Amino acid sequence: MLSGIRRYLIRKTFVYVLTFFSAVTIDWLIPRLMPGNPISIMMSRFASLPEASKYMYSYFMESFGLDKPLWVQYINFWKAVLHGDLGISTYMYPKPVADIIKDALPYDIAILLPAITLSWIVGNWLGAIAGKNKKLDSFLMPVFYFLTASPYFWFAIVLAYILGAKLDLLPISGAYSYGIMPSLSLEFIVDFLKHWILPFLSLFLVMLGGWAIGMRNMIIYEVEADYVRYLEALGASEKTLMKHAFRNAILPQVTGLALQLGTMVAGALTTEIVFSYPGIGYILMQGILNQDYFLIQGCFLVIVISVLVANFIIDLLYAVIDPRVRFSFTEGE
Amino acid sequence: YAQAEELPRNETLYVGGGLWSPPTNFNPLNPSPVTGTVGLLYETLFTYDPLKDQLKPWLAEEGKWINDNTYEVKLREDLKWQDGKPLTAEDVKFTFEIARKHKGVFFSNIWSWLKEVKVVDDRTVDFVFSDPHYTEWNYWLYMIPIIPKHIWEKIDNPVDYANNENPVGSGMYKLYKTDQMRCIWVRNDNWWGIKYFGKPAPKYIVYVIVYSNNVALTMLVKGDLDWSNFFIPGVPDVKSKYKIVTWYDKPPYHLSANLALLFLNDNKTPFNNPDFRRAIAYAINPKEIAQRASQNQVLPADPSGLLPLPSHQKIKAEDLIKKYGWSYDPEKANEILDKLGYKDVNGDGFREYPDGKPMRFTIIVPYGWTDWMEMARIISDQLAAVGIRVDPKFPDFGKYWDDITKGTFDMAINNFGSFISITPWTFYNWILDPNVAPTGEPTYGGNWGRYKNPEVAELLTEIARTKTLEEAKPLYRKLQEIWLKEVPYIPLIYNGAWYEASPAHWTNWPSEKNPYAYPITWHNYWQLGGALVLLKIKPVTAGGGATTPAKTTESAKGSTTPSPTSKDKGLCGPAALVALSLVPIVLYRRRR
Amino acid sequence: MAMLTVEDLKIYYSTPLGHVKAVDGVSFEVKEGEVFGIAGESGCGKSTLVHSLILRKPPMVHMGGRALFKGKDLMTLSPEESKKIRYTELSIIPQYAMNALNPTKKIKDIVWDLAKEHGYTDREEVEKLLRERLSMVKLSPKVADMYPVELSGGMRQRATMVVSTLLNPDLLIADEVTSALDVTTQRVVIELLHHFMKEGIVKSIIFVTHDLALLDKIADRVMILYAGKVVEIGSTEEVINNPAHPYTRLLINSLPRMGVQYKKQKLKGIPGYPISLLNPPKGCRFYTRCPYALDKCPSEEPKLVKVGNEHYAACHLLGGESQ
Amino acid sequence: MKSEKLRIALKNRKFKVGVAIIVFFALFALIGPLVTPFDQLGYYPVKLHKMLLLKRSTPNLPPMSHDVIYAPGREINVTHYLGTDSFGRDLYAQVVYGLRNSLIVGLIGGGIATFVGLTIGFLAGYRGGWTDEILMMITNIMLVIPTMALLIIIAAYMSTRGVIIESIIIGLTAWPWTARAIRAQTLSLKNREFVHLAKLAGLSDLKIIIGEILPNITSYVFMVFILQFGGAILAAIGLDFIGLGPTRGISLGIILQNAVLWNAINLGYWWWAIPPGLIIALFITGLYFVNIGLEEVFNPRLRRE
Amino acid sequence: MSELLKVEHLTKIFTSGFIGGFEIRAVDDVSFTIKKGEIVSLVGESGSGKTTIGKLILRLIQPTSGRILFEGKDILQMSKKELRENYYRQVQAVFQDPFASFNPLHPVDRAFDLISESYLTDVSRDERKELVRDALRQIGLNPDEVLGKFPHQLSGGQLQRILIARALLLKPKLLIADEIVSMLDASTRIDVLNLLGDFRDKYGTSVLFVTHDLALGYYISDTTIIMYRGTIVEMGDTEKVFQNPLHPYTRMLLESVPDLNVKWEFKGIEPEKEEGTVYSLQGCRYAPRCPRATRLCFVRRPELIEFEKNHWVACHFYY
Ligand SMILES: Nc1ncnc2c1ncn2[C@@H]1O[C@H](COP(=O)(O)OP(=O)(O)OP(=O)(O)O)[C@@H](O)[C@H]1O
Ligand SMILES: Nc1ncnc2c1ncn2[C@@H]1O[C@H](COP(=O)(O)OP(=O)(O)OP(=O)(O)O)[C@@H](O)[C@H]1O
Ligand SMILES: [Mg+2]
Ligand SMILES: [Mg+2]
Repeated sequence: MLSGIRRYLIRKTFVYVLTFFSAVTIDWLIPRLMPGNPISIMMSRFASLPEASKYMYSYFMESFGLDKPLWVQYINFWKAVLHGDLGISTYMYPKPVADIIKDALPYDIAILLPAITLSWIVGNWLGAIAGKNKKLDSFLMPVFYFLTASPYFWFAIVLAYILGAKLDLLPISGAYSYGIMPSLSLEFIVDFLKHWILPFLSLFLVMLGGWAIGMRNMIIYEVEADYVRYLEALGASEKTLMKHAFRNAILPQVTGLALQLGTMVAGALTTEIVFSYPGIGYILMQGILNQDYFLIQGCFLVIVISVLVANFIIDLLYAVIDPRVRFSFTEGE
Repeated sequence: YAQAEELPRNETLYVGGGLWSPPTNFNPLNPSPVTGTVGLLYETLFTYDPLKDQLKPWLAEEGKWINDNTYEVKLREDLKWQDGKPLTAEDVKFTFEIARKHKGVFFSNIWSWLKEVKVVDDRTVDFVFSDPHYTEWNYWLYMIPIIPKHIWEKIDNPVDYANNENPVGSGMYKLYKTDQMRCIWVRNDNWWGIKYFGKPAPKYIVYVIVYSNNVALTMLVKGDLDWSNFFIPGVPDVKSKYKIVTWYDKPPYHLSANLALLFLNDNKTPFNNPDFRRAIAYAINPKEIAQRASQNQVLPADPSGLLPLPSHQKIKAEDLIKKYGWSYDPEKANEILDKLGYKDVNGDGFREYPDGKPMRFTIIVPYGWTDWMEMARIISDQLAAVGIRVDPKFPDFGKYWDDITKGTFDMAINNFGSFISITPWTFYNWILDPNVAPTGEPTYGGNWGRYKNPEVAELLTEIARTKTLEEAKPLYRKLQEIWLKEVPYIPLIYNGAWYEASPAHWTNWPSEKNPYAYPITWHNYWQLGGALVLLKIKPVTAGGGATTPAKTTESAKGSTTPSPTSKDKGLCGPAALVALSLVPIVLYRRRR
Repeated sequence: MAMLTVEDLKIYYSTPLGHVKAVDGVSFEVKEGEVFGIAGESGCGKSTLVHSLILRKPPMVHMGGRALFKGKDLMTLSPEESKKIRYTELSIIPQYAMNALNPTKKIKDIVWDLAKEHGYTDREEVEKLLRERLSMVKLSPKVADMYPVELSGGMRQRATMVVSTLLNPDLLIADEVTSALDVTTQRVVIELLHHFMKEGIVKSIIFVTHDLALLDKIADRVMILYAGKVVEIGSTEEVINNPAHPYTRLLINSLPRMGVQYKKQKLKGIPGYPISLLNPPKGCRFYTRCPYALDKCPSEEPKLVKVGNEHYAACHLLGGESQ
Repeated sequence: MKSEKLRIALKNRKFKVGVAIIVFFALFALIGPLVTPFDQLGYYPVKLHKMLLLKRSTPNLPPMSHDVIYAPGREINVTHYLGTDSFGRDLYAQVVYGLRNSLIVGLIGGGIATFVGLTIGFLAGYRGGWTDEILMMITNIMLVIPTMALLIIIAAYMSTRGVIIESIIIGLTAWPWTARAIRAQTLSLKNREFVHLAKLAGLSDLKIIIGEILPNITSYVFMVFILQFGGAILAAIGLDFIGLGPTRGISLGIILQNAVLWNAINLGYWWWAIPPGLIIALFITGLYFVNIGLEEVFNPRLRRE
Repeated sequence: MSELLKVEHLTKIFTSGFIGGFEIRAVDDVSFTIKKGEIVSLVGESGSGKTTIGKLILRLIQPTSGRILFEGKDILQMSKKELRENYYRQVQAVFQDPFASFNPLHPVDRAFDLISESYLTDVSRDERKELVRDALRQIGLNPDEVLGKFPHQLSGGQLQRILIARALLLKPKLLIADEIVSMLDASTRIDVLNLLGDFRDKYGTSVLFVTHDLALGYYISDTTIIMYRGTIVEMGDTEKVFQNPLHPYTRMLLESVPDLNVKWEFKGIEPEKEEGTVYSLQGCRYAPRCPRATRLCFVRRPELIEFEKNHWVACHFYY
């Protein structure tokens, strides 16, 4: 049995490593295949005398190693990455990409982690309710659909308008008041939470719709499954039936969660822009617009790694919560 | 459980508009560090006041040419760094020397005409030139920040040094804290300048990062933002309601900051024909552009393109403009074009080349720069009215920049190097610098259309070497004459020095009526006036001790939402729409 | 003594096209201590009949008749009462026994969830019982701690049977538990059922199948259904050896048995196909396939007549109006 | 058989509601532009000796306002059903044309995603073996790469983008889901006995695919297409909003982007910011309704009515 | 009678996944022959590899090793084209699930259309139609009742007959009939079996009749092969195998048949054995379940020996 799990892990690990390398390579290559170069764009931001710009251009091309052939750059890239060096940003020159990400990432985590997990939990819960209660279903389902059908940022705009601008209940910009110093004090935490609510809510609600619908459909399938019929025939109560059905219905949702992480990180981008929330999204966006190879690479590396890690964790988790995975790899077939 | 540190509102100034990404770079040798690095933290020898067109001593007490090749700067007494060490002539010398060694320093090209920097005594430095560019030198005098030798001499590569941990400058503010959303400066109470200039009023300056100007507007009207250098659409609409201060109370509301021009590719037929260019100039109506695209927050440009600020106005030759200039006159444009043989032969409403081939151009503007996009569309319309077909195109900035720098465009709008400076020479040098790479290779001047005229080249070098304005004036006249006759590019509008201030917490803002400073906080503009504003504004509530953190803007809350329509109407509209849209869903529910 | 008495039970399916009369006036008795077999072709209403005793969900509707189980009419029982009876007194082994256990729950948890519903409070006790029963069917008691996916098909089948009978139900319904199995597994299932009876774990069994030969092995009495109606009912011996109804006869004759070889003796099936239950004809439902059909068969419905000791059949050939 | 499904479908309320919404907006996009004199950017085109001049109305008019446009020699009375933006451009025209473009993006992008996904899923499922392993590896890589970000990169470096280009890149990054789903379907189908029998009947692989397998997944493909359709529209809206939308023409995302850039919300011009998003949300809700409706038709287990 | 099909040392190993996968020996070193005009029944419990053998013979899957000779020709060497144009003309199949054997989207006619398009190219369209109707009548169906209908409108028995009629149209030399009656009702089952027999009698078609129901195998076949977990444990003339079963497994099987003539005595429940390891067992695969198993049985795989004429068994007991 143990060897089964080990085999499963080896297989998964191999796939992950391969995926990682390919994904990162693609992300490395694509910006470089595009016209233009980061140093040129860097120059556009320097209001200086033409003479001075010329000097700087050649200096930076050399110092960023962009004058070398592509394959050398590629090798250097991996060498650096394996040393934990993500290079220096051209857009936010001379800040190391690693630092940029380190500073921005906590905000993404603060918004995305709760939004994803809570929307997943609440969505599944609501979906299960809708799935078993036909009356509620006919009322809830359109709402879920409307939620998933809304573009993230539009929803954010509407929320900002109603709750932020019109009713003036919540601040609509930044991660905390511009005048407060981050600290572990009650005031700051309250202030932080106030700023956090709107971006969180807009992501949360839109994501929630999707999960709820997925769960609803899964539940409807599951309550028709043989084992539920059996339980029912043996006089189990509605509650027990739902308990069993829910447990099995949630499994595909777990996989869905892992697979959808990448998409959701991107979805956060527009929301961050609407609320000037200082996450990685806006920075990545700027990096792309400024052809900041190093920043793009770094952000991608982080996103890919976190998606892969999350996937891996979920895979492991899956093997734990779904005995089918565990044993299908021990017995054969 | 700790007490949160909240900056006292009445001692804190909230500023925005010059910071677009988390503050990371405080290296003054770098061409684009965080705004305030030069001006608040590091200081220049001189400052420049564009309103009065004066070079004012700052770190320097005075500076003068002691002979044709040597400029001597005398530093003020008791200059000191923020760490208490004295600021001496050695530091000045060091600052310049560093640029000699490191080509990445933004002023390193000076060394192509500077020979050496000599320390005469602690307070005196001599700059010895091999080829003195007198005019250009004036520019550098207020652009080059002086850095402390005792710190920077230990740094290996001063070009990519971020300098974001306790940077030591000489300025009136110290770097206090940075995070993802702002950069906070704290007053340097030991500033050497207090005895010369007084003490700046705000204890803290919070320079905020706001990604979108709608947020800036909200903050401004709520009183959360005191000083904004954002271009904020709609400011005229809400200005009176919220008592927002702008420079002028009437259009254009703002001072001018730079010039947006229509660049023509002077290498391409038919743009290589000055008459053709002139026809285009006649066909374009900058007034309409200013009104439509920029909501009248800017001024239309006159043919000379010289900014409505003293340094430019001083050399402006009105008579030449009258004589050779142009104004919106489509008839005239038609006349010229007809004469040149560009006629509409096939009757499609657009002119063809004399040989009958269809004539069609594009005008490029970066995508997402909505006011410029609108400008491009208006130009396209205006040119269509005289039968020239121009399709507006909106590539992304990267591509736009690639086309512009490589000269592979027909028409483009740009303004990058046309900023106000002590001398119109920077402007002319930027836009007419003949020393450009051939089409297809990037150039980083501003002569995007590759306009070439040997006479201009000569004039530019000569002007750079003139010692006084009087000496330069005839040369400028000649330049203007060429400009007006040849029409290399067409001035469109004077982009504004966007400035909106809230009187909720700070007063005595500069304005047309109280024009004590040029109120811009963008990078490199602190020396032009931003720093002065800090010295002059006053808190509304003079709370000396200010131990109680003033809760933010209780007063401003309530009915602070900017809305021209009445409150309930504003809410009812969307509510009605949402309700309407829910009808099918509700109906659908009913039927089951 | 009758454990279950079904009287004129009518169970229909309501479909957009009308009522499917899957069980149309069926009466029978299941006595305590007997295995009662129900046989018939696919689609004749066997499953409908037995499932209606347990749970009626749309589109299944009860259109008449009673089903008295230990004196209580299963058709009019409130959902709560019905729930209480199920499992403790009336239990079922489903056709899909191999997949009847939730794959992601341990068997002991499934059992506990069920037992809890029926008023059991001592988990230890229930688990102990489970392990005992597992060993009784020659499974390792450790199976209780396993997930169904860990078990082979045959083991799962046994486990389900153990779960179904854990609370000693009086009446056990086994609906086609053997039809998907190969002969060896089939044999094991029969052995198990026999064992349950012998040990007194269950008092009576209703065994539903389309395999008459199998009924022969286990059932005490059999009932043959055809198109929603009873065609013959009686003790197994009699029905198999002495079938009264033409359908039963033809059916038995069509069964291959050891020693019969194609080369030597050709068996024959029943020609034609069963009728649709949507609009069944008025008369005998087998009439279309019956080689002995009489004139009145299409129009007159035959009544059940006694043809032997406790042996009844519904056919005009057997005459008699008497019930 | 088919007509039977159609009958069931027409009895399904979700399907009907969804179709009604879709048809409504599709007609709106088709016919809507005919009833407005404004062009797609909301300008009023005026002909002046054979040349087009683009005229604007008063900025920031609320919905259903009347205005006068001054053209050389005449005055034109116009009505702005959805008001005007801060440039005096008609919003109704922008919205209808934008919707039209969004639908085009959905159709093409969704179409490409479905097609690529179909091909890859199909190949992987049908060929099996190494083809399957490799194709699935690629698919999984595509799933892990944040495609939205990839999309941004590609979009950002296209010099100019039209609606078509935008749809193509969206389509080319959105297929992995489809591929996985189709592969699963194909796998289960290819081991069906009728496929074996077709082989035994001497049919070539291609004929089997076209004649036996494909028809069995058309309904499924159609549902996938509907989802991809909606997905493509949403992806495009997102791209538009961050400024990577079509550089020519209009789209609902661009209207929204403009609304945000020009402070429509703060200044109370809700008619600029709310309708485009609402239309999108409703339209896609309609799509989802059709999808769930169809699923219920093809899969009685899901039925709820 | 001459040999039609010869299977030699056929092995099929299924592996799952390409990294860290596992193996199943579904068919393990199986050899047998089918003579012309002979009905061979392949009997075994679920999962014993019966279907796999059928599919291997049909080349729907590739064997891991071994040879399959059809009229002396190795079918594994045949090209796709050869298979299509030649082999499948002579070898046809009917499968277990009649509903899955029809494409639900097409009327049942398609089953005929496909083969007549490929193989009856020299016959005119009208003649083809007549041939089809003929074939249907032969198997006792009314062509007007079934032609043009969709599969779901017909019963399993009807569909299975149509499939046989389809095979009939080609008059193949070998018909693989994989559990063709297990999903049918008792009342129709025997008719379908009879059809197979008639078929052979009329056209001399050999049939590989796959089943787990011994009574059916006995009823129809001339030769019987008993399989257990991918290996043949006993084979030979049906009469001999059934009257004198040698292998303990065969005996067990026979005992399990619910025959109307025989009364069962209930012997108590046998323990369920862990079967996960069976495929990797060195010795006899039946050993864990075998009441007579000795140590040798676990160590060495018994070979198939001819116990009497035309009666083979693989059991150490008979060495
Ligand atoms: N949900 C349903 N809706 C409509 N008709 C149904 C439904 N379930 C079963 N039927 C019909 O009711 C009749 C009896 O079905 P039932 O399942 O009881 O037969 P059965 O004898 O158990 O057959 P099998 O041996 O195939 O299990 C059949 O004709 C069937 O088509
Ligand atoms: N495509 C496949 N991939 C992996 N394993 C397979 C595959 N097909 C069959 N097997 C395995 O091979 C073994 C033999 O299967 P096969 O279908 O030949 O058995 P069978 O005797 O026909 O059983 P049944 O009576 O259930 O049809 C089984 O263990 C099965 O799980
Ligand atoms: Mg049944
Ligand atoms: Mg099989």
